[in-house]
Amino acid sequence: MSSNSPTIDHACQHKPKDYKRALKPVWCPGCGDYGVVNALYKTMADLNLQREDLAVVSGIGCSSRIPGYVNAYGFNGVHGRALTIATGVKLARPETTVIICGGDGDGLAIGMGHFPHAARRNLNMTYIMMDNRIYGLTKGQMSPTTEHDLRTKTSTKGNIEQPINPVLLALSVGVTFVARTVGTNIKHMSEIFKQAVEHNGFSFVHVLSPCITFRGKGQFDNLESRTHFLEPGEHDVTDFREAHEKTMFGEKLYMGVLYQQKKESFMQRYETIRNDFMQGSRKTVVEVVDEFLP
Amino acid sequence: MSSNSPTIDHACQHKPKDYKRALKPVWCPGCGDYGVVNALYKTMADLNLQREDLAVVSGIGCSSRIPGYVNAYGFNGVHGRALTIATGVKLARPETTVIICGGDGDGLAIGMGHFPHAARRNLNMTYIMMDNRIYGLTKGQMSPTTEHDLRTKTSTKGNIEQPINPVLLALSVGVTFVARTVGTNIKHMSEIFKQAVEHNGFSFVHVLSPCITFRGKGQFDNLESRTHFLEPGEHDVTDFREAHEKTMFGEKLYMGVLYQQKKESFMQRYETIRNDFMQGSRKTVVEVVDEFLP
Amino acid sequence: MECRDLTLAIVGSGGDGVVSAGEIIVKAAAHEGLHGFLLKSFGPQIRGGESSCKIRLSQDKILSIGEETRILMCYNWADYRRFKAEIPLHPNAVILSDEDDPVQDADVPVEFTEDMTWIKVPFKRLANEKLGNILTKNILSLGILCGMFSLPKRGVLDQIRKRFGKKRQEIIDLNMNAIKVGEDWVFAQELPKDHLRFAPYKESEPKLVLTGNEAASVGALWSGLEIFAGYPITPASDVMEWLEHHLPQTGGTMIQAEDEIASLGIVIGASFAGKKSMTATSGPGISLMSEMLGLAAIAEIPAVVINVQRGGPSTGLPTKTSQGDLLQACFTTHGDAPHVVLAPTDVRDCAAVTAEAFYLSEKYQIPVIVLSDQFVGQRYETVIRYELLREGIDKGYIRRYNRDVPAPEDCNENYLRYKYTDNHVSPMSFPGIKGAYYVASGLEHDERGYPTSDVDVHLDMHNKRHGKFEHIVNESFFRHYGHRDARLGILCWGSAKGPVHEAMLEAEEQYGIRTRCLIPTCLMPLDVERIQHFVDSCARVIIAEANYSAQFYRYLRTMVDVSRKRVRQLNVSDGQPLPVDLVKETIKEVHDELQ
Amino acid sequence: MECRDLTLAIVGSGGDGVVSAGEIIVKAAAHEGLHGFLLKSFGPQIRGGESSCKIRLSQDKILSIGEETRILMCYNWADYRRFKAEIPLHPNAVILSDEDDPVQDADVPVEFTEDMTWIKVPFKRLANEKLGNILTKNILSLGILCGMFSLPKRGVLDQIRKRFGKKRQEIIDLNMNAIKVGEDWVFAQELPKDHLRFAPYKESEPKLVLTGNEAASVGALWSGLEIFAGYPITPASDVMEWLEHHLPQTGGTMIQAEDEIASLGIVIGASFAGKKSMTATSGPGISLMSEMLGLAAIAEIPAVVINVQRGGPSTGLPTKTSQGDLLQACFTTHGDAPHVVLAPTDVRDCAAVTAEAFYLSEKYQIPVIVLSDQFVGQRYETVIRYELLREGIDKGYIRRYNRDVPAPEDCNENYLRYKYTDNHVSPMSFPGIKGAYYVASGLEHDERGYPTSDVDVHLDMHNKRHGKFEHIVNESFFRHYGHRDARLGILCWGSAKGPVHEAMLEAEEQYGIRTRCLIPTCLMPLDVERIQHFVDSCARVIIAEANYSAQFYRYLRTMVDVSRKRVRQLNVSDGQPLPVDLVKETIKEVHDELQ
Ligand SMILES: Cc1ncc(C[n+]2csc(CCOP(=O)(O)OP(=O)(O)O)c2C)c(N)n1
Ligand SMILES: Cc1ncc(C[n+]2csc(CCOP(=O)(O)OP(=O)(O)O)c2C)c(N)n1
Ligand code: SF4
Ligand code: SF4
Ligand SMILES: [Mg+2]
Ligand SMILES: [Mg+2]
Repeated sequence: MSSNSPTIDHACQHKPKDYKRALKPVWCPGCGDYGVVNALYKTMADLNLQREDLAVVSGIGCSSRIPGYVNAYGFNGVHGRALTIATGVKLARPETTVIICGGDGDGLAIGMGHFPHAARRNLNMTYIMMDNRIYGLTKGQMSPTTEHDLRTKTSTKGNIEQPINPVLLALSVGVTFVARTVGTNIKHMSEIFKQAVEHNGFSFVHVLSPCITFRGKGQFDNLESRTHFLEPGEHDVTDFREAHEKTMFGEKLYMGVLYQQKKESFMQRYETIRNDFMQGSRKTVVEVVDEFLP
Repeated sequence: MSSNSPTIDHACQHKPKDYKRALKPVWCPGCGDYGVVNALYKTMADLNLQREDLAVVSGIGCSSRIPGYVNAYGFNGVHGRALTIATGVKLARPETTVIICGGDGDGLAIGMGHFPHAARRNLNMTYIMMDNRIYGLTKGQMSPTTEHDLRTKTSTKGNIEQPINPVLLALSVGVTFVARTVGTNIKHMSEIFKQAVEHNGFSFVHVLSPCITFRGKGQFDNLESRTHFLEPGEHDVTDFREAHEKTMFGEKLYMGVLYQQKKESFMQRYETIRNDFMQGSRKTVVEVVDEFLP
Repeated sequence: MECRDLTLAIVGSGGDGVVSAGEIIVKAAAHEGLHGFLLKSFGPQIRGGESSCKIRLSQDKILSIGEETRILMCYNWADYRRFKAEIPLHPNAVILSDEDDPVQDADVPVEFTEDMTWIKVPFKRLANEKLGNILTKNILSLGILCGMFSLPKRGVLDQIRKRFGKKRQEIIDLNMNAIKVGEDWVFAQELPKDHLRFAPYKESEPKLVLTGNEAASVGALWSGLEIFAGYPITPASDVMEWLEHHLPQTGGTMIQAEDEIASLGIVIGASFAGKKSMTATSGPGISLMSEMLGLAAIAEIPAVVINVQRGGPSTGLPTKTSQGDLLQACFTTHGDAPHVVLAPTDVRDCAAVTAEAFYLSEKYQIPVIVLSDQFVGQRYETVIRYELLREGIDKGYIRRYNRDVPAPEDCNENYLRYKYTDNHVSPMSFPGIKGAYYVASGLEHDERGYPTSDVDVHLDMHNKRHGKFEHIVNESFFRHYGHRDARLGILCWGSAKGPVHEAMLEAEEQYGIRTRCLIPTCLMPLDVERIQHFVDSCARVIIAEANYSAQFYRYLRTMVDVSRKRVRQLNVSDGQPLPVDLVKETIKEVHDELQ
Repeated sequence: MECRDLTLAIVGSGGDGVVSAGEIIVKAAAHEGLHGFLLKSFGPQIRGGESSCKIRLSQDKILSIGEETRILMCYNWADYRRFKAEIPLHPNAVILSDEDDPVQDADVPVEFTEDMTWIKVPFKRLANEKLGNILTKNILSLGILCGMFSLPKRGVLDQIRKRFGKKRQEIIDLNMNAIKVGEDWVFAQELPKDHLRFAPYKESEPKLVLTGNEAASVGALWSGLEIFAGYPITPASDVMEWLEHHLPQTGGTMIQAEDEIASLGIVIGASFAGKKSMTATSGPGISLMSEMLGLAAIAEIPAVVINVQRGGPSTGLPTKTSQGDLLQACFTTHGDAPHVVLAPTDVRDCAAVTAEAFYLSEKYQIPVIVLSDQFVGQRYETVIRYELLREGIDKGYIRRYNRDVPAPEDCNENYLRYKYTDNHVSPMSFPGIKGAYYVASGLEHDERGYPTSDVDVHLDMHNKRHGKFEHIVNESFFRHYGHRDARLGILCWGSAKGPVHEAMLEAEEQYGIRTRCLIPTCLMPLDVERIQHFVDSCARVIIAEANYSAQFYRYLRTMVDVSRKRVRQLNVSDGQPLPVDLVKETIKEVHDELQ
């Protein structure tokens, strides 16, 4: 019951376009989020996910509009609470593939409090953070990942706070699958998304997804020279120390899976416990009521 | 103006008891929190803090009762929001020494969302987390630091979540002073508290403070064999990588200052920016209004 | 003197075992088929501070804790001082206190009347000397109570056996012996002939003993609860702690969330996924859930939220009761978001009303707040086993509902999640159902669920969401007591029922005043017509509740025409349940004014 | 035909420069001393979607945007279709549309009447051919407007100079030239003799042009704001963005918090430390602040919270206006927590009422919510410079207050932070003051601030906190309009004032109906007597507001006796301001019923 391995129905092989909903995105032309949603369609088709067993959950922000563009179940919740809603969906239907999408503001400002707990639980779901280092939807205020010294609408003399490193944070709170990719590379993205969805446990993918309107053209171009796409075999994903090294200290900005750990998921554990509680059979309400007889 | 170095008035040397308020603690006999508050009195006296420039801020929990027992300004706020209130106090009066106290539940469950942002800002204040790995005040439910598999009132078959490592979390979000100490060692605690308060920026002290009532006698006794008190010179506190090593991988549980970084505090930066905005003199409201003339 | 109905208080410090003594008595009574009622109260210390129990035992149905205490068992006068305001003594009270409590007789904080009896008992000495174990003090006290007042001794012995059943035989024997030591001490005393005694009674079927929080949890299980998410908070944590094992035992899942926002987020997510879901909290938690509640309202997602009210504002008085969150329950979230508010009136009702919450929530796809409180949520009450759920079923107000799902032929690209329908409810799809995919959202949306800012659609959707109220009102229930033709009416809500009903009975018995009372279980939406009719057909109306700002009175006025002249407001806010005497005297006053 | 008062709408897509054209016109008019009013509206696209401006220019005071549009300048019919419901046309409207908009004439989404004039203008062609730059299209349109309708051309030229002042001379020249090209095109046309023109006027002192959000920020600065904390949210972010530089310029500190809970936490902390502090948000943010608000109430800490209301529930309609958060503002937090709710009625009032919020908050040590909305918060209005703050000062309703601090002789161990006093306000110490240390807390506390669960102290403290209301009511203000002796009364609140007042004037002019109107600035606590008196002295009362569930009507009824029969509810909720015509026709209807 708890197996989250995507339902595969070989009789019917979906194509990327099968996951596309006929609704015009509100995004600006050139927004990085188009790439992310396209990569998602591809991942879904690659895994041939059945749409009745797929739910995309988000908060509020430009990036959080994604569920609206996926032809499956979706929840465009309130700002910062996507992980809580997704947790509910997964607890209720462990057979559903749950993908959470949202922005840096949504996930790391107002939603920060939920991320470490999603990690600790290790429910089998995938969190894709579309990081444009700005609040897009509200038109250009600094976000928790905005670079130090950068000028934005709310830091006109430069941001005096230090940005969060989302990947480092994910490692430190025990996420069992941590990866980074970039919104301009659909192939890489969809490959990483695929591994993330296939991971048994909570997976986190950090996507650098540019905001053309409030961060200008080529937002991440200056990072390109530092970017390094990890080759298969180049990095031992089970090495926690090495994952830290690659995240914190390198001159290089590594793209790919940085860390992966095998661990029972929340539902697997809970089911063991539930069986233990039930001791063979479900109690009826009458049995429960009779416990109140003195 | 922004210097947070404690106000010292040599004319009048305070003693620990001067910081003690005549109010009987509600704590259980044997609670670790007695030690923490006593260590705090000692630190305050060592630094001869002037009580008018001292504010102790907390949320809700057994540990959060501390402000009530300190004879200075205090704020016993709502559950999980101590850091936000403390931020306001410090912004308003940079000359005040601000000490935040609270529990693992207060700080890492409901209050989790505020900790990384306090770190990013690097306001000059000290956060003392009294970690008993349980919700004390509400009588024994599991907390975000409760050990895996441990049985509590809300995990009667064992906790299925992974605990947070508060020190690792602090490092990963950029706290500029990170230390660990233990509630049974008043001398060590007060020494660490002193360095934390003297640090220019946001300092975090993780205190293992036992809950005798819901975690039993000698809660941390089993850790004793692993505990290692860092000697002066033994550890380079400026080495971020080494701080991680000592936090994550060691067989040993290190006590002492694990990391310290020199960095301008929020108020120092903000004052530069404010001066830049003012360009020599404060604008009057009339000047501001006249900007609306077309 | 024999009484069919006795009030009793036990007061002491942490180690005295006050609470377990109290629980044993009530369960013993229930075991013999008697009615019981128990309130606990604690001082500020986390553990080991002063504690007290108020108990009522009766051969008839109990409505409230009863005003004055007939029997006070006090281990320590210093502790009693703290509770004095909460434990007023009857003019004929019998007081048992420890013979060597250091307080001087003159300093005992009791205003003795002639008719009171004060007996000094060697609690400690008996425990130490006769039993060699100070911890037996509370058990031997039970022996004293049984011996002196004819309390249900068989039941007490039985409870002791159950309680210590898993321990060594010596411990059971020690405690059994303690009862005997207590009794023997009583037999050695010379008691006045007509001294207070519980009247003889015939044993009957054992009754259930449970709290309102437990009853609410049972109601939820009965309705088919599958997912519970919660965050600890006094006085609501009991619900989560009870469900922690009972929910998986019955096949469901309970999760402790990181805060209350997450609790409700999880509930909404699970309900979106088609499972019946619930959370429970108290005032501060409800305040944090305000935004999420609006999300459930606009996305039309069922969700049940129990608020076990405590004293406010803010952290306030976490262990005291209050009815101070009514207006919040109705209006906490922004922007004209409709949701339902129900309130149970007693322990049994906690089960029935929680079940009703699920029924309405699932049927109308709307979030429901259940306004319980510390008084009803944490007190122990006896309930007839058959009545816990069954009675409500007979009366039609306990029902189950399984959500409407789209018909198979509607499960395609044209599925309209928010289709306009006659009763404003649209069949709701969820993950697992093929074809009827949609996106739930907090943005305004059209019938398909697509975001829109079209002004007309917005208005239509407001109409759809609020249109459900009309139908819910038609399904809503009232409790009513008293005489149909009485000119003096009382309106109250929630846990105020007990004290009000008792006061009505007393006023009739004592002063011959006939009254009637109407209590809506469903506070929002309100059956305005029914209440208007009640108000119009009374000469005067008392509106009674336990809060500071007369919230029910004000809330009623938003829709019901209740002119200030016709009404007597009775609202008390001191962390205590509404006092029966106060209600009774108010009835008398208003009645006299009417003459 | 000459008009002293003109309404105008511009509609187009992202690149069309619709909004800057609109702003230039209004500022130009203000520059010449005219009155102006501007509303913007956008489609759902984040950037580059359809946008529109509604503008009103007048030689007299403007109360509202005006119902029907006299002049429509439409770059693109497809865009207009989206806004059609928001931009109804006057029967005599003049319509300027692009000559090569691909829409077939028959498909143009306008119900043409005989008296409308439709002129096709070669906007794009002129820009490309005469100016070689399509970006000049909006500026040359201004030339056309000036040439055709005698709009304030001098002002427009001046605004262009200012706007492009920092760019190269060529750019300034290009745009100046664009005006000329537009005008020349007009002069080449043959216009009917009596075609629509703005009546000649005498230039006067320039007026300020600002939004309600800016005015509120000015009011805060004037009151001595030192700390602002906020989290971005439409339509309130402007306040934070404006203060980001203006607050440090005047010596204060602005911080962007991680969420709304933190925003209010910071405000409360800063205010505890003795500084005037504020935050601003919209519905979802207020919902999240609910718990913190209760903390400020029980700890008696001043705090000002601006709510720029938008359409709900939940995320709802983030860019549309609403008055849907009134009941929330009054009742959002649990447990009988008293706080103040004020509402500004127009842009200038945003300054005055925000200042009043600080006055009351600091004087009574109580949190204050200012209920602004998107309609008043984001519209541009002209304000006479002298009147922005000054006028209120003359009338006594703009005041500053510096918190009461304990006298030096009270700054010692016996300092009572929550001392009972006659007006229930106790001198408040803060860090920096020697001797008068105390702990602020969300727990119930005694006069010293020590936690307590004593039932009597709890009641006394309730009385203390709520007792302030009596004094605040005595300081509260009303706006009133119309004829003292009119039998038909109108009650409304906040931004409904503009449409209501305009409708009153029109109803009098058109139908000769005399009315009067009362608007409380202070909604909680409410001066019940004054409103009761108003209601009692009218034959009928209309209660008008822009929300779905008649929140003001219901709120008034909680305390004021307003029988349903005497009242006509007028509440509209479609994301738009209250329509003037609807109010006017309601006045007529109710008036006719009265005959
Ligand atoms: C409670 C609440 N606060 C604030 C907002 C306003 N808001 C909407 S989206 C957003 C931030 C968007 O930034 P991000 O999450 O990074 O998404 P992006 O638009 O950049 O993709 C904010 C502050 C809201 N909708 N709800
Ligand atoms: C909003 C809110 N939710 C829940 C509570 C109940 N509550 C009070 S303290 C506490 C947790 C205490 O644990 P911790 O912070 O670890 O402190 P400790 O008592 O262990 O020192 C909780 C859940 C509350 N007061 N407010
Ligand atoms: S504002 Fe930025 S993030 Fe939002 S849609 Fe436009 S480009 Fe994308
Ligand atoms: S419950 Fe635990 S943490 Fe709380 S006072 Fe008692 S020992 Fe200390
Ligand atoms: Mg972003
Ligand atoms: Mg703890």
